[in-house]
Amino acid sequence: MLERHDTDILILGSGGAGLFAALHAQKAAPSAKVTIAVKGLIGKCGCTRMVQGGYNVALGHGDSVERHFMDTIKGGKWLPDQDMAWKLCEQAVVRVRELENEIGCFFDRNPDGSVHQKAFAGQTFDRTVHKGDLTGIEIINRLMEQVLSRPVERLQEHRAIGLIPAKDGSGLSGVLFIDMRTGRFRFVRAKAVLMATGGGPTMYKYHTPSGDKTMDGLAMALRAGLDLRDMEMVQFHPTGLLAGEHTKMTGTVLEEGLRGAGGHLLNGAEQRFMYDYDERGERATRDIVSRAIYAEMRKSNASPRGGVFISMAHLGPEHVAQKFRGMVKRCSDCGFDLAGGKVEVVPTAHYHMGGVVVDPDTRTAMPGLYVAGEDAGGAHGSNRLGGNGVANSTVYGGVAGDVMGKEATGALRDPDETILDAEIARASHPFARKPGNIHSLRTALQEAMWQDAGVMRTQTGLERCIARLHEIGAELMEIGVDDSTRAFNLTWHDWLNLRSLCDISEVIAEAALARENSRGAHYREDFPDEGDMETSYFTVAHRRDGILDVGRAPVRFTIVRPGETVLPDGEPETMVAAE
Amino acid sequence: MTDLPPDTAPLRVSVWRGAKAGAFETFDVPMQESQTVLDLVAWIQQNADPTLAYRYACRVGMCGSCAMMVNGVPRWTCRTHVSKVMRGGTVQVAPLRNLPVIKDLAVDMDPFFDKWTEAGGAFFPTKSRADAVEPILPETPARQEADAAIECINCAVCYAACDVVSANPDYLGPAALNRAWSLVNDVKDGALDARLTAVSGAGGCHNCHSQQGCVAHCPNELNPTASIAGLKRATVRAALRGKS
Amino acid sequence: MKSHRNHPLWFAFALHRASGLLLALFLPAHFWVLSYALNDAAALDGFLEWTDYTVVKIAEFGLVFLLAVHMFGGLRLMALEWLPWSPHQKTYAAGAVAASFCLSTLFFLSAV
Amino acid sequence: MLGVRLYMLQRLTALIMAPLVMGHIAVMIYAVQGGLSASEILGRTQGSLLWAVFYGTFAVAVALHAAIGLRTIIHETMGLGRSSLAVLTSALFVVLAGMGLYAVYAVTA
Ligand SMILES: Cc1cc2nc3c(=O)[nH]c(=O)nc-3n(C[C@H](O)[C@H](O)[C@H](O)COP(=O)(O)OP(=O)(O)OC[C@H]3O[C@@H](n4cnc5c(N)ncnc54)[C@H](O)[C@@H]3O)c2cc1C
Ligand code: HEM
Ligand code: SF4
Ligand code: F3S
Ligand code: FES
Repeated sequence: MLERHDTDILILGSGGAGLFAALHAQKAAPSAKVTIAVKGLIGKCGCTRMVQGGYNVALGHGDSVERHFMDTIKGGKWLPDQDMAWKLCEQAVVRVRELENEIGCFFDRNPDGSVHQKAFAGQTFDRTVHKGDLTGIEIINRLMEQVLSRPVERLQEHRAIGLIPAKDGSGLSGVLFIDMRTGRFRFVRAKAVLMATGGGPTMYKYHTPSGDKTMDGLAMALRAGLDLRDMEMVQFHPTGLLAGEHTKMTGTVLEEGLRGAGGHLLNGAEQRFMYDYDERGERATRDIVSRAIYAEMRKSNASPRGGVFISMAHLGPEHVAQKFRGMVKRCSDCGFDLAGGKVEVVPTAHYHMGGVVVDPDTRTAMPGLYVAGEDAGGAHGSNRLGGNGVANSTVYGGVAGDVMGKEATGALRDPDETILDAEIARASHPFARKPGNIHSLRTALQEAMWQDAGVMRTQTGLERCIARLHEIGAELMEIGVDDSTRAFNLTWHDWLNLRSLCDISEVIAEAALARENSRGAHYREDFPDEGDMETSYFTVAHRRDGILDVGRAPVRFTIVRPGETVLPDGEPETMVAAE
Repeated sequence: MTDLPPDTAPLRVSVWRGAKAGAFETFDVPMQESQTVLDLVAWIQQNADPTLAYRYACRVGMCGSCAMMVNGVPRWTCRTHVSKVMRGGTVQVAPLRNLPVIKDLAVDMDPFFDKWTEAGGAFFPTKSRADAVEPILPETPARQEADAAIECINCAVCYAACDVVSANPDYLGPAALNRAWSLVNDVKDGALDARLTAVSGAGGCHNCHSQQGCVAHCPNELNPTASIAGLKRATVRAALRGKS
Repeated sequence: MKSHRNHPLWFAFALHRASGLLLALFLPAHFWVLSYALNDAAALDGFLEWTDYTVVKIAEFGLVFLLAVHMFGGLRLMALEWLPWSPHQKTYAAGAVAASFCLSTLFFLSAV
Repeated sequence: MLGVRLYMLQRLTALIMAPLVMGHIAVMIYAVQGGLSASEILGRTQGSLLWAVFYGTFAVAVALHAAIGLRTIIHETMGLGRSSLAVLTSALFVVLAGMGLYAVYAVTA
């Protein structure tokens, strides 16, 4: 039943982090065997590919790494790990040049041939590099070509299900997989493993990430006893498409630019409401708009499907159709007229700032295990700036590759066979039960998280949510999966997905309960103020001996303290012209 | 804007089951107002037959992993509204043509990507990360050609639509050649001659008969036929210069 | 059931291939008949007399039609390969077929 | 299975044939009026270097062109390998060109 396989450097995931790690690892250690294992097809899954807006990078002309860094720290409400945030901003410059010059990406140009940059909300400079509104496709396609044309071993449709430590406790031995096409288990030993499975807050009723992302990485890390930080920090995008529960289109992003260009948000009574909440109206930041929409929905001011409307028609349908071609086409493909009519929208879970505690070189507390991209916590603090997500995954994926290339020396570690057997048993659990409807249970989880651990949170809500999560988790253990064939058995994977989501949902809810203030993406109605900046802390969660524990750790202001700046004296606050 | 009344007749969806050998199986799926072909397939797996295999990721037309034959035509299923393809209350869904079937609706896309590489689909750098980003005028003809071909999501819809792919196992196919053409026009790329050789082999661009199924079906409105024609011209020019 | 082939440009391809193939099959026969001229002019005449029969006339009309279809189709194809791409491909394809019809009808009319 | 050379050759022969076909059809339209006869054809062609060159070029071009075309069709429908195709293409060319040139010789000599 169990196939065994060895490699030197093993990478989980083929998003921006995974693909960059593969290229850098191979360059850093040309004689090492590099293997990339992924839940879908290489380059065709994960969220880096779905990046629309673009990539934040300070390319000069008045912008600086310092300014990008200050925006990142302020955007993250002083919670980011400053060394990580600094490295993110500094290395983004190198990474974008690498993407253009070595990987072959082409970012949009100004008429004079220089790279075009625009501003996302929360930035003080026009610094987002992009390729139309399909930036992620350009980045991932080019990276994918480079990886596919090199001798990197590919394990496609291989789902990682367990981090298996060494027998002697010296670190990580390897990773247990299900080869999804055959349904067989495969254990791969490696000297260094990068976890870059991209998190993915898909435990919410409305969510943007791709279907393959279900928090598997963080769930594995949790079982391995690693520390997870900032787990309460789930970013909601204010305008997800609302098209009914039966369609996968629901939750997908209607881009930020629609509001920026002057789109109106209307409640169920077809009235604008954003000015009741913020003087910037629809142009307020993601968190504020998300909360305002949520508040309208709770006031029963909702559209027929329970959201609000976005309306662009007053800008001239032709103009809208031309400026937002992709979005308009996407809406019309599923029957909505974005250019001329109204489209129902709802806040949608977009990004998870929380993740494994790592050092700025992507190392974890477990020797041999490295984490990068959305799976790693720290770089964004309580809120990620639009455009910093893909910068983070590509920068730290590359860093991980360099570091692993150097550190993947010595011998392979022998696995702890007891844990290996236990992980196989865990994954095989549903085959011993009577099949049931997993989908309706996932809907129940998504409903619970959306209601009580979503855009706005309270102690009572979170406690109710946690109780519900325990019930759902227990119910899942009683639902089985048809064992007639394990090959490409999606329902088995639905079960495993839901298991990961339940485990991490609990951590999110517990961490949200532990943070008794409101920072960035985390909003407690019972603790609406942001708390003292000087004594800022972040949450750290782990599960050891079956007990989930959430603690606090003080933020270390290693570069700049609240109220101060690293910008030179006299630098203007912002260099973005108000629209 | 509400969901349809429950008395609406269900859709009859026939779905391919098995691998190369197999048969269609029919399911009744409740009809909804906003429903894509991918939603139909997912509904069947979640509610009617848990063993049905298919593939998707992004669900919004970006990853190109959900393509299938819908009523005999290759399509991205996550962006195909049921009303667009439904006939007399029925829809037929089969795995993508021209690729080996793994199971049910999931195909092995490796041959498609192997050919992408074989066609010289990977950029060859002439500069490094130590250099500044090269200024490139967006309005130059070469850049416009490169851009026109660039927004491919490698969904293999065109690959499934092309009869030369079915007839000639070496044929690199529209998507790979389209990518090669984009690179031929990329002034940053340093492997022009090698790429022109790569697209001139037994399965190269000269085997395209301009059937234009690729153009007719590409969900992103790309024009691989025009790209392939570009390669034909470029390779002929190179051959006349004695460089092939 | 619709098929992936169900678009006018695939039809244009199919027509070009079919006409090319039929022409290639007819060609040896044509050469063979003509070579009678060398040693047996009477036989050639005998053959040419056949051309009075309507069936044969229609067959010949077919041949000229094939030749015209194939030629215009081929010219259309080379235009799209070698001239700047134009979005009017379908119009050209239809035009090529129409032109072939005109030419072969002209031939037919003059033959009867 | 076409490489750049065969591709060029096929397009080149096509371009050469296009005006020849037009000429041939024009002559035919003119000639068939009132029926065809061997003497009429031969009277026009025999001893004419011009017609010999005209139809000679046509015969060689068409042989090349059709051989390459048939090669493609045969490859795509029967999947022959590279070397069998090479033999087949040459054989087709030799037969077609041989018959064609013999016919041209017959009507113009
Ligand atoms: C719709 C959308 C738009 C976005 N737009 C922007 C933007 O404009 N700018 C920006 O900066 N950021 C944006 N982001 C965020 C950005 O995409 C992510 O921050 C970043 O790309 C994450 O990269 P990653 O490599 O960590 O993960 P991903 O790219 O998500 O890749 C994760 C990989 O891990 C694989 N995987 C998952 N589980 C397993 C498992 N168990 N075993 C093996 N493999 C596994 C997945 O299949 C996938 O290949 C957007 C996100 C979304 C969803
Ligand atoms: C008059 C001028 C002609 C022109 C402009 C012409 C043009 C072409 C072109 C461009 C092709 C390539 C098609 C492709 O790659 O899909 C082709 C193919 C072909 N031609 Fe011609 N041709 C002409 C005359 C002829 C004649 C007289 C014959 C036969 C006797 C012929 C037989 C063929 C065959 C068999 C093919 C292969 C068809 C295919 O691959 O689908 N052609 N022709
Ligand atoms: S060219 Fe179009 S159809 Fe072909 S793979 Fe690319 S996006 Fe898909
Ligand atoms: S369908 Fe095929 S034949 Fe050429 S024009 Fe497109 S690649
Ligand atoms: S699921 Fe990604 S393109 Fe359809």
